[in-house]
Amino acid sequence: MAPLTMIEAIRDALVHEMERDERVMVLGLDVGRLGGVFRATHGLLERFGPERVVDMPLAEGAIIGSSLGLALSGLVPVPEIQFLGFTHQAFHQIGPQLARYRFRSRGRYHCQVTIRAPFGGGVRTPEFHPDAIEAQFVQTPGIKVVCPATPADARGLLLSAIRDPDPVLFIEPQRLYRRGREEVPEGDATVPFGRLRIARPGSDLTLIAWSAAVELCLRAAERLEEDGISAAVLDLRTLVPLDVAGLVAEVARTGRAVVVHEAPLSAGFGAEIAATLQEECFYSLDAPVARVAAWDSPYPTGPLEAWYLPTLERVVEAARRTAAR
Amino acid sequence: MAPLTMIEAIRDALVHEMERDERVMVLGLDVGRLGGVFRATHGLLERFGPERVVDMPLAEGAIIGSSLGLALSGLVPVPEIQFLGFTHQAFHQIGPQLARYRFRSRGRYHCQVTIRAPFGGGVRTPEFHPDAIEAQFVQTPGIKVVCPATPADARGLLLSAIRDPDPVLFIEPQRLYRRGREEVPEGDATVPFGRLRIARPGSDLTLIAWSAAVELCLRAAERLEEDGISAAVLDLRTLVPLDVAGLVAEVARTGRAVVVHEAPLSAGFGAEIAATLQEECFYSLDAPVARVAAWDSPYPTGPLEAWYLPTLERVVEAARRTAAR
Amino acid sequence: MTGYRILDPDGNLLDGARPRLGPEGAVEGLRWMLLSRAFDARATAMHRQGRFGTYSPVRGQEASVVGSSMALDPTVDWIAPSYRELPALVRHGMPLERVFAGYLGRGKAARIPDEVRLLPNQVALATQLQHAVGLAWGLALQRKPGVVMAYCGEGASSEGDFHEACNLAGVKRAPVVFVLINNQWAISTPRSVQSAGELYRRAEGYGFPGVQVDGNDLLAVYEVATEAVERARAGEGPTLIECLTHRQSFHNTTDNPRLYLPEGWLEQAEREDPIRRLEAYLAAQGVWDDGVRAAVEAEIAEQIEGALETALAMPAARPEDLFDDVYADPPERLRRQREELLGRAGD
Amino acid sequence: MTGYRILDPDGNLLDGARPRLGPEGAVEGLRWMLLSRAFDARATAMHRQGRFGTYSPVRGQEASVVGSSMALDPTVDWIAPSYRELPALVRHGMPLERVFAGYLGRGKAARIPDEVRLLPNQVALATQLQHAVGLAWGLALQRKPGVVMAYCGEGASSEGDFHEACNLAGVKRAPVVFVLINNQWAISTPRSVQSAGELYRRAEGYGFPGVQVDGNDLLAVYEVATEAVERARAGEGPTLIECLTHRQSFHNTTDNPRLYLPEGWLEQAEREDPIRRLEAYLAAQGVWDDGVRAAVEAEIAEQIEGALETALAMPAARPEDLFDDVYADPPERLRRQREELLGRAGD
Ligand SMILES: Cc1ncc(C[n+]2csc(CCOP(=O)(O)OP(=O)(O)O)c2C)c(N)n1
Ligand SMILES: Cc1ncc(C[n+]2csc(CCOP(=O)(O)OP(=O)(O)O)c2C)c(N)n1
Ligand SMILES: [Mg+2]
Ligand SMILES: [Mg+2]
Repeated sequence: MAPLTMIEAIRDALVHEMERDERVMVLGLDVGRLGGVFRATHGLLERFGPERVVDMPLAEGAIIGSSLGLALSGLVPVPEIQFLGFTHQAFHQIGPQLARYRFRSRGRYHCQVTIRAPFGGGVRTPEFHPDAIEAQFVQTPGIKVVCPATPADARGLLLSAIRDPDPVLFIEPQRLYRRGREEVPEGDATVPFGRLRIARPGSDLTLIAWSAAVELCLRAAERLEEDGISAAVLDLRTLVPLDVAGLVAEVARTGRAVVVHEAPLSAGFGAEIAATLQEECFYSLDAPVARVAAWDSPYPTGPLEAWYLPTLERVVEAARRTAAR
Repeated sequence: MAPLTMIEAIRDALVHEMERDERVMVLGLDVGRLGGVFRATHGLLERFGPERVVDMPLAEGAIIGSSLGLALSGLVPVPEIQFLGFTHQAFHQIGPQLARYRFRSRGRYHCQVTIRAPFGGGVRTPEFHPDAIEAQFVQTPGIKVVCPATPADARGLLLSAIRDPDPVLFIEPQRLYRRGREEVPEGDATVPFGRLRIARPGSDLTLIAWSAAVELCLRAAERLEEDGISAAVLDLRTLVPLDVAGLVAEVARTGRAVVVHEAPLSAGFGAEIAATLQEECFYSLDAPVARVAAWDSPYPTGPLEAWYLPTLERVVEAARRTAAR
Repeated sequence: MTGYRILDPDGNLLDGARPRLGPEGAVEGLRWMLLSRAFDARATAMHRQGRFGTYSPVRGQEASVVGSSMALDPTVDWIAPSYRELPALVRHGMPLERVFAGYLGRGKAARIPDEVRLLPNQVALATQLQHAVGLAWGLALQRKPGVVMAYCGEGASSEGDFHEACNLAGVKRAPVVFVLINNQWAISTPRSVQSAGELYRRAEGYGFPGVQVDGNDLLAVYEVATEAVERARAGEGPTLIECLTHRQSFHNTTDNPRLYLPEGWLEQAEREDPIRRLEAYLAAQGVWDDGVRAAVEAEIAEQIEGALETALAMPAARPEDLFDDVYADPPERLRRQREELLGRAGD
Repeated sequence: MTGYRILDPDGNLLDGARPRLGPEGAVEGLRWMLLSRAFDARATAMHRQGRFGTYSPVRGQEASVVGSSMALDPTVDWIAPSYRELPALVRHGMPLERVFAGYLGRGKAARIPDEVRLLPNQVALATQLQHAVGLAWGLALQRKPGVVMAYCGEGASSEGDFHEACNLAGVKRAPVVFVLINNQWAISTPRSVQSAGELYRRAEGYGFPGVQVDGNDLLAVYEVATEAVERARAGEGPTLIECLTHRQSFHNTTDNPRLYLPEGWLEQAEREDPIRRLEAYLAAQGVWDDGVRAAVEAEIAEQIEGALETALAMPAARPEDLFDDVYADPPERLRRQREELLGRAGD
């Protein structure tokens, strides 16, 4: 395959699954004629017709709630929520319904549903569009949370998500949609859940991230190399399931870790990483696990986001501090 | 004042504030004639009339969304959501609206709104009624999260909440509503936010909890005393603002801590506590901060909850393990 | 305001009315209604003894629940219940012993059998309407037969989910029938607080028919529901049926209606009792009398006690139940938690 | 289907129509409409230069926005906007330079002045309707004068919040006017996908009147809105007004309607242009001609450029803005974060 951007890789995964399994359908706002506000579903309507590529009335609760019902009927819906921030409108249909339906029905039913949603900052979108609320979904057992950082992972993880018999929240970093191209494995090359990716090896310190923050950490690692600090970068890929064993193995080796995320600090998923690491490899840690995150304020609009999001400087500084302890 | 149960203390706080400030009103499902499903608002309708004690149509989004508007009009609404699990139906009106309205309006508006909601397990309620989802609200900057564990704190913190110019989520442990009575300070005796309470002093180890889990920790501390382990019990009282300084001072003293909560482990607020402690007093910790929580599965119904919630045994065992490291 | 009616409150056929449900069907319906009432009594007693979880009696609204569900063919149609539709579930194929097992907290024993086209009871009000629409639309997309009947109360109809579900159903012409059981109360909240409008008229705004029916009249409910199911089956889309009825009992076993019911309300409601009304009608038709009643009641009592006994012999909930139906392929962390608990639970 | 109308598309008074808005008022309305269109053009140009945030033009729907808001008294009434009502905000008292400041990302400079009864623009569709109802109800409870006008699109009307807000407004007879601007599109999604029903008819189900009006006819919108405001002011409760109009431009500056607009749709929409229609009417009334138009347009251009210049001179956003309006009394942790950033930002 020619090198693909992330958005192309996502589209390719959707096409591949819709060809492979006629139960797969996509639905959401503007996914049909327009092909999605980011073109993730471009061309799908023409290819698969309006019964499998469905423009929905403007109601996130109905998009998710009806996806649950569509799954019960035997279909495999892949709903798109236009931006992750608008999953709030459907929150009551995600954590307490979609995620729990297998449990509530004592295994009689399951919901093979993959919710796709773009999120993340750095592209000056209006309010709610960048909100990084992934941690809220980790607190709702029954759903998996998947967050690719590269085109290849986006395709491979999306195949896994659509084939997973349980609901998956698949969140896509809008900033990286068209950032670069890479060779993407073709065909049925799934990427399994629960196995982190070593985005860059390193021996002094471990930077831990997911989604767009992985790229930030890679840049930070380069900068740190100039200082003579060898920083590994881990891409978690999936928050649920979390690759605890992989994390522990990597961090035990370096004894130092920094977690980086775009969500506000307090109760962000970075807290879970730090808590887990200090539980699981307390005696190998030479320094506290540091967290670099957005501040505990709402995502701002306009130029303020440059001060709000974790910056290269903040990551590098936290890493230096951690390496020096 | 005669000793009060927690539900009486809450009612007393509501009456006190409604007497003191005629802008204060309560609204929600069944808060009027019935006086609330737990009787928290019993007698208020008769005393303050149907304009200040309002039975609402069955729509949590409207209860919260209209409270926001009522606040803009100059009133001080104290909406009740019948059970915390049903805040999910209003999630889009809480984090992204109520909590952010000051920020969005650049300080032109603020929302003096206190959302009261019972939650927590141990009383065999139906689905959603016990769900402990407090951590999800810590990720929505702009709102405070308050969780009393005693009648006196319930009254004092509720006074502070209602008087706070910003929105407060005030969550009440249904299991403790009528568990016992205690002397409750009268009048304007507010309890400030952001100051933890030392529920029991101790020197070997610190148990950290909030809401109903405080009582569990107190029982665990008694049991531990029999083993010769002196366990302090901290009651956080408020998750936002978090008393970081108080936590650090206490845990630095013992060097060992166990956090206990009723929410599932992953990304629960216990993660924030563990992460903060290892950041702020890494070199005073003699053992990892342990977490005792519900499992990463949905809250079950019926007899299963006895196996789901943290038990005395699990807390004691985690404390023993932590003390022995 | 009573809605569409076939029988008057004393069980007399209205002038010119020709019931679609014959005497045999009406007797069957009456039997389900009596079973429902007997179950209410048994469940309430079990709760009082601390042996049963929270229970919401059907009392008063049996004609609405039974009459609507009798319009369904359990071999192809589906029910998306709320939590107050017991006889509909049993008629649709849910074994009575499994219903008991659920209230007894017997875990997996309460599972809906694979061949029964029934969604689990729903506590989060109105959420099930969205699922019902998705299911109905999905059946239609796959050219599978089947109509979905979704229940909710008049309280639940104030939730946003009601609107979103009805609106989508209209757009997709989904084969779904919304049965809104307006029993005048949402816990302590009266109908008048729920809405200033007529509930059935909301359907117009979604582009499909809305009907108000006397929910204490089994024959009327059956007829209206049957027409709605036929429309849905013919691809003509959804219907909203508002059943006007009364909750003659507490909201659930933790509620005390004396705190809020107006003087005389209950007596008034009981005067419109759907069972009394149908019995009078069937007696006039010559197919019902005290003897038949006694025989049917004895049979029902036996059925209920038998089912309860079976349920009591079913395996209890086990700690594994906390983990086994969370995911098909659970995260490693959850597996470890399971081991931790089972180690402990095995102690 | 055009809704209530006073002027035909060519600006002729319909037989027997007696507009409530006199020529002077209509000229004022036209001026706001022209200002709106000029702002659209300026904002779009600024966005293309990378100097402006995302902007949603009003083009095509000016009569709906201006006509409805002219029914309000800014000294007592309130507006709860969505994001496509620019001329209403400015007429209501929001200084044009502050509007510019907002799109320029100038932070605090864009704050709504304390004396202007206006809620901030709302991006989360339909959520503002709930706030509007609470505000209106709260005003009434305090016996304060004032009517709240809340705007939303036909897309937003599919959200659960629309239902919950309308229903509560009906129950509380709140002094609120819902202006549903049906411009036929929600981004790329056509009106037909939103609902199978007529949107204005939903009001019946909530117990208050719903009106459909030709949203390209300033005189008709003004009349319908004025009646609704009068009803609300008199304590008679809410009204839902559906304005049938067209979005003649892109959804916002990131959208490309050529990807989805059907052939000829835009041309058809432009034929119904509300400005052209009103100009024709006012010309026939003898109060408008090319000369007046040129003068008004020059004045507007000056006003816009002046406001833009003022806005450009306003203080830029500062890192403090991230912290200062989160809480009145920020948590210690947030204070420390502020210090951390300001230490850094000061570097
Ligand atoms: C979303 C949600 N909010 C609140 C509740 C609590 N609750 C349970 S039943 C009930 C009243 C429901 O009334 P109605 O819909 O009329 O049904 P009925 O009980 O009369 O059958 C309430 C408020 C709930 N279960 N779900
Ligand atoms: C809750 C929510 N969901 C999705 C969006 C994304 N979005 C922004 S505008 C829009 C279309 C709105 O259409 P309509 O309500 O008709 O208003 P119009 O843009 O036509 O004025 C959408 C889907 C949003 N802002 N809020
Ligand atoms: Mg009811
Ligand atoms: Mg529109």
